[in-house]
Amino acid sequence: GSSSKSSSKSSSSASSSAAGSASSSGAASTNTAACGSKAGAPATGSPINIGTIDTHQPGTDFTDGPNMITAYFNCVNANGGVHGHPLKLFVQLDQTQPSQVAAAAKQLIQSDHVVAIDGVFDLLECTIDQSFWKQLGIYEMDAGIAPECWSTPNSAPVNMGPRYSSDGAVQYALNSVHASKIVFVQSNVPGTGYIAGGPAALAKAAHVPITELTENVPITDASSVAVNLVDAAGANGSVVLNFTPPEALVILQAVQKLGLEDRVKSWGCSTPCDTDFLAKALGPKWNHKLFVNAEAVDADDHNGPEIQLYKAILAKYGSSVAGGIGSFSQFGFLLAKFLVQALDTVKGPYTMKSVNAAIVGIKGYHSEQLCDPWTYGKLALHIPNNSDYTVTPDNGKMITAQGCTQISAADPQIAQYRSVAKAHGVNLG
Amino acid sequence: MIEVSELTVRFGGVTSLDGMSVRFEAGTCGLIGPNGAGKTTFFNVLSGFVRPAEGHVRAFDEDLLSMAHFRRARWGLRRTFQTEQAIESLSVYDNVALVHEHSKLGRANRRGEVLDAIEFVGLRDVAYVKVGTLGVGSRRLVEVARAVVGKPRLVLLDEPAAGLPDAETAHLGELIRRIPEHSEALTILVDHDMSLVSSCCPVTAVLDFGKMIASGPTADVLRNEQVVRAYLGAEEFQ
Amino acid sequence: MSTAELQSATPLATPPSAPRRVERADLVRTMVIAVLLVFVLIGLPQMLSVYYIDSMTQVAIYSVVALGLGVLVGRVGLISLGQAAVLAIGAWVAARLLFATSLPYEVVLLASGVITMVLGTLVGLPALRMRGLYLALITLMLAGAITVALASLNFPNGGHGFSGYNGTFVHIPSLRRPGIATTDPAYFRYSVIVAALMFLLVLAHVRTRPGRAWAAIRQSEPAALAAGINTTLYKLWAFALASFITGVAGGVLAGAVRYLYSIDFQTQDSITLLAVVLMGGAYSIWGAIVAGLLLQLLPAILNNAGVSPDWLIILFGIGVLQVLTTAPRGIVDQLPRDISRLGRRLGGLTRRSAASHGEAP
Amino acid sequence: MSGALVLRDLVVSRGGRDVVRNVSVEIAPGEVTALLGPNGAGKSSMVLAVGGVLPLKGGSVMLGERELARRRPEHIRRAGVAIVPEGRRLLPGLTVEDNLRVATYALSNQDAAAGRARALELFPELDKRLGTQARALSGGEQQMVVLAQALVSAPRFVIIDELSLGLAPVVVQRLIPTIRTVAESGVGVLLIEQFASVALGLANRAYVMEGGRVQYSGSAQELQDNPDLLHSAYLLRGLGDGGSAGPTDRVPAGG
Amino acid sequence: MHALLVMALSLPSWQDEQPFLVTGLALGGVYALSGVGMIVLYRTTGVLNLSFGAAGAFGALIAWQLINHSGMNQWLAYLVCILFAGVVTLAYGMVFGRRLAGRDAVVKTTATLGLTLILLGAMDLLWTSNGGASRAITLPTDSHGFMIGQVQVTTTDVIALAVGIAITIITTAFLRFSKLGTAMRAMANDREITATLGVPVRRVEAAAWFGCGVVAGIAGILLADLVALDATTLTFLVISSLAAALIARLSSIWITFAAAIVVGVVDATLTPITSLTNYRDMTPFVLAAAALLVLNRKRVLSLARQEF
Ligand SMILES: Nc1ncnc2c1ncn2[C@@H]1O[C@H](COP(=O)(O)OP(=O)(O)OP(=O)(O)O)[C@@H](O)[C@H]1O
Ligand SMILES: Nc1ncnc2c1ncn2[C@@H]1O[C@H](COP(=O)(O)OP(=O)(O)OP(=O)(O)O)[C@@H](O)[C@H]1O
Ligand SMILES: [Mg+2]
Ligand SMILES: [Mg+2]
Repeated sequence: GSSSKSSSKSSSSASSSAAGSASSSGAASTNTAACGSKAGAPATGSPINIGTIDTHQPGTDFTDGPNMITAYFNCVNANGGVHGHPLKLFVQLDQTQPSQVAAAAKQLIQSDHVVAIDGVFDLLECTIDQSFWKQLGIYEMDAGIAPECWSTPNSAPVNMGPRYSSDGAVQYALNSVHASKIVFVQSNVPGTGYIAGGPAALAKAAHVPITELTENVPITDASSVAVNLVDAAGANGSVVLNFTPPEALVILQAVQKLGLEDRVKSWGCSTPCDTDFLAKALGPKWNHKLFVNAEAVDADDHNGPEIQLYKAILAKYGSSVAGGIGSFSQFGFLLAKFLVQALDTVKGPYTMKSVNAAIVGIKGYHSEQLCDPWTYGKLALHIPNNSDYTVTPDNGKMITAQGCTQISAADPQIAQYRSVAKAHGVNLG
Repeated sequence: MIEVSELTVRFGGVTSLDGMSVRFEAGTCGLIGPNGAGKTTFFNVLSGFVRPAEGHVRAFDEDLLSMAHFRRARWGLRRTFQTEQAIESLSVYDNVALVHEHSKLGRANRRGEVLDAIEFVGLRDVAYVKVGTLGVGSRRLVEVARAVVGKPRLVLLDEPAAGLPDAETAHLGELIRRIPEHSEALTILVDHDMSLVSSCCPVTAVLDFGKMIASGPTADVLRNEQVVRAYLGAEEFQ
Repeated sequence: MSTAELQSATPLATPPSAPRRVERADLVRTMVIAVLLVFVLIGLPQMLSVYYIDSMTQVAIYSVVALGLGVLVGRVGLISLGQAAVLAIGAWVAARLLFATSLPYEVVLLASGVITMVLGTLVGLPALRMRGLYLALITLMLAGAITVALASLNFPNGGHGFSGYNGTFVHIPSLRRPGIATTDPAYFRYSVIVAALMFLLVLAHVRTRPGRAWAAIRQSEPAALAAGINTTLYKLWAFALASFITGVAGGVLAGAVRYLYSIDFQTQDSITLLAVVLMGGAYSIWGAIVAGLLLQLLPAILNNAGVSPDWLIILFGIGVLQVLTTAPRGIVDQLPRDISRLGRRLGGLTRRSAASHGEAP
Repeated sequence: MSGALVLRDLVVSRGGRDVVRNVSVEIAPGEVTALLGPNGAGKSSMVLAVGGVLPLKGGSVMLGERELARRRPEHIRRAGVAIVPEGRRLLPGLTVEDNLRVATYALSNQDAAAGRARALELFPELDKRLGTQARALSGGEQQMVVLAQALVSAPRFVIIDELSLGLAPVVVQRLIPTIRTVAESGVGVLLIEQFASVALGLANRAYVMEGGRVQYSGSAQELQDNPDLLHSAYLLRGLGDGGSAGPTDRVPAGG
Repeated sequence: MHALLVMALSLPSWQDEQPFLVTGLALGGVYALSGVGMIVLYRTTGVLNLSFGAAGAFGALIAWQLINHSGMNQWLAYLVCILFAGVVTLAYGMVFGRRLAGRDAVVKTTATLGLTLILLGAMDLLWTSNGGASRAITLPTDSHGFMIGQVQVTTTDVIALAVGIAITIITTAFLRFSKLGTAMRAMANDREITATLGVPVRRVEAAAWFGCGVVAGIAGILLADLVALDATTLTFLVISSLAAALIARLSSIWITFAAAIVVGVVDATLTPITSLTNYRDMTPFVLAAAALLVLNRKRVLSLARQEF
């Protein structure tokens, strides 16, 4: 059995910050009040424990996600909680070691007694813990990378993930740029091999030749890579990158340095390239030359009530969100919002069973940040975010190049999801 | 008995041994010569660290040079080094046992024979002490013990008394004189201390510029004019 | 090392009866170790949460890896900066066999040990010509090359062909564990037993002929040769032994983590491995366990306390510098001295208090 | 040149143990001073401490008015005190030529060339070895290099630990008049030597050290005439206890 | 045989290889810069400074911080970077380098791994790649350049190669013609003895450490521009230079230069060969391993005591 050792790790100090916010008043608190049911009333009931597992290692830090969830929870707790119950997030960090990820899951369940898993931003977690969650009847909500995040019954992500985002970028090159050839390049980090399957299927369906390349990361000779990509694509081809922002930037800058932007018809990139930083770092030559698949709206450009709430929470509770506004905290916000919305539907005690029943029952939750409403459902696989849009740099900013578009069902995984979702009664746009 | 014929060693442009020929019969023999004459090089050839360009060495009717270097110890060749090489992290006992267990001798009597060698050099009291904690004199004795343990056939001592004061040199000399009776080995002693050499070695050979310039009964050799000129210097020894 | 060792040596006044005493001390030590082992096997899993059981499993595994490196570094004087790559080979082989066959787990462990031994010795073969800095650097180079190769080749994930890797899987199957040790506490015990066997294997080497031969080689190769030691053989032997136990550790690791990724075997890991081995004490068997604890338990504790893993790296860096400048024989050498001083003081206290109790009428 | 090199009350600790205890030695310019003693007496430790290589725990090293104790080795060398540590410590990876060049680092190019020429005059054996790496030299040749390094660099005081170590008798004989000439030119020489006869033959004054203390000091002649004196100093410590391993904590009588 | 044939057939043409040659030469130039910097220190102190890359990376990140968050003039920021790397390396040398001076080369080298780990940890702590944020240093010279035939060559490429050549010439001349050069080599052999011979060892070694650090800083900025501004990447990029230094047996500066260029060029020109492209990062390892094995054919027995 497990010891009764109390863990003093990075759980949200919900009560203290809730008390703090109660005394402070003003514009911010009225803005953030929308996150809870009773504005300004701190939650005092027994806490509802939520767990998450996130990658945090030298070079890869995904903690902005859970930190944003904690910020959201603090906001909720200061404004009535969930039926008076405060939310408490237990965060387990890992260094991409499988054993650690497995141990973290057990720690959350056995020592921290969490009732749900929400907000997993991790490189491996979906793969490793799937069978454990299934065994316990837990339905996790995450923003993942590992294939199991989308291909298993007990996981549903808010993000689109590298494969379907790459699909989107390739789809744009095929349908909108009309490239006569696709060069799809990504890192050869293990476990990412499955991604190329989507772009390959799309290109095949369009009868366009596709070359799939992998590069060792970190990239140490970006110029060589750049030249190689341009040579491979040819003047009427498109190059589509699927890398993390630093790697993508390194390649695109090398392209720029060597003056190769115009040697191909267009450049494409999966979601990670969707940052203003990249737009700024690249010159105006890239305007309408680079097309980036965007999974969620650009928070800087939008100002609906949800985005306003997001920014207000970030300002008031999000001091630990190091990156500020960005896709990690946006997804963190969404994961928290959907969970709270689901918890609100629970009648009676918050047990693992009742809470997970509510989570798996999520259907058609709307968000300003996503193209389609979000649904969980007892499905064999979950790709609830499968429709998005495309952005392009425009003098230092990313602007929309194409509005919401469904990812092509030429990718067999998407086709399979659509058929099971349809059977489940999910309305897909 | 060891017979060396036409042994030549070259290092790049340097000829350290130049057609050296000599015969050591039995007992303790001295090998002297000026600095850089090739004495250590000769020992290195015998132990296999240096491959000669030409020449043969027959020891007890076996071709020594065709043997792999580590096999020579098994065969019965032992040596000490000009820069002492006792193994610091092991005890005196283990230092000696190490040599014993890599020789052809059986393990049945190992402990006895090892302790016997340690007793022989007079280190019984510190037999289980780590060599690293011992002083220079004792370390040299450890090397001697390693050289005489078991049944060596050929013992090579390279300046064992260098840096030892008179009293300890005397003790060492006594040990060297008793090696033949202790283990019946042919012993070759290199040293620049003529009193040690003449007290230990009935016969002595002299090497100069890689060539033998004299050999025979020690007293005669030390009076040899050529030896006096090349090695001993004018006034010494009468 | 020579100066350091001399400095740490107090002027001895060892009584001639030392060997007898040593034997008694040996007996006591064996008993203590046995009790400790029984506690670790039976008591520990009851006391720890699953989180720590898993990290203790890792400690057992990495102790064996550290032990292998310790044999090379501490015993023979061969610095290897490529042991993480050797571990990766062991894990790769085990994973391949686990997916491809239904052999008993123990057979897989043995096989991965033996195959890693062959490969490790092959690596050692050319490396035998060099020592010191060059050997350290060539192993670093080889480790780097193996890392790059593994990144391209990937770890087996149940696919077919030589590499056993299928990149298109949207479902990655996990590696199996031995039938008798499917749960985490059971697998922990299993790992400890395997580790204990590896320690015994090394002990059997270190205490006997090869151990003495290695000590001779470490100090001076010519002296070793002159003592009749086949230095090539014994150096290869050390490489073989270290690779074997590291290979077995790789096999245990495969079952412990159940999913293997090449990101878990970076060139940098070989460096941290050397760092902790030096910190623990490369000269001692206990040093290996300390190294294992430093490498696996400490991160788990810090992680649980919410301390950034970057601090751990900094800590290891400071540790290496501290150990190399002030305590070349590692923590295990310093700690016992401090502890025995403490023990003596405590012993004095209890004896005194016992005496006063006895005097009381 | 005036003023002696005065070592006063030197204390040197090694491995947590005082191996040199309150040793006072005076090295007069223009003279040879001998320092004798059994293994482990602390002679070499004292030399290293004077040279700034080992830390001095106590005492002073006065060169005229200048305090040299606890200065760095290169300062001490530049002040004119050259040491030859025991054990043929040369620069093994450098050629003989470069070994000599480093030794004349502080001299002008002209003086350096002269020094090199003098070294080869002193040890003609080295002439053919100039391009050889020092580690490949024979033991005696290495000893010649370290002696040359000290002698060619125009020191005011030389301290030589084990002058004749590994040298052929003929070389030692050649060295004796050289040392004498060096001393006569005004240099103060401290000789540590296992062949007592060699050292005492050269020296004016002599010291005998045992167990880290000076047990005798007086004229070299007196020691030479009364070998018993020397032996009584040596034998205070009993023979055959395994060199320097024996406990030296007992405070010997006298001193 | 068959595989060889296939490879030969898929070899890219000279025309295709040209751009790769340019990038290879630029990278090779920086590798040479680093390699020579490391060798000079090694020949002086016997330390193979494995923290070379980390010090440069740290400096480059500081420069980035100053430029992007403090609005400092970029040239000033690069100067700060170079000084930082110099000072960190110097400080290490003065504190630890000196205390370890008498130890075996492998111990001294291992100790620099300690510094590497500290710098690496600190960099990750201070500049986490949070949310995948990326940083870059773009030298103004990136946007200048010229064409050779079809190939774009930037001024940065030219500078990289030129700096590599310059340092090679300067250090060779320095070590050959100054007596300081001999003194430096003497120190690597035995610092104590060199000091007793009257060489001002502290000054000489301080100069060597600082010089090494400065070179690390320069290399850091150039590599941050040419490769990427990423702590781990830059820290371990030192392995390529290390390979070059090893091929030169840690002694010849010219061979280091040549080997560095070869490593850079081979690595780059393998890119378009599809069957090898993913393995091209093994170039430094393979070249160094092969060179060491060939060069070390002759067995040397040394009586020197080894540490560990
Ligand atoms: N590896 C080598 N490379 C070049 N020259 C060498 C090498 N080994 C020895 N020599 C040279 O060979 C000659 C003989 O050396 P050796 O060590 O045999 O002399 P020795 O008779 O033992 O002299 P000593 O009495 O001084 O020890 C010396 O001149 C030495 O410089
Ligand atoms: N590195 C060391 N660490 C600890 N103790 C040492 C060390 N070197 C020498 N000693 C001890 O210091 C004492 C004095 O040694 P030192 O070498 O100075 O004597 P010595 O008079 O020069 O003897 P020798 O005639 O053997 O050269 C000895 O007891 C020796 O054991
Ligand atoms: Mg010799
Ligand atoms: Mg001495």
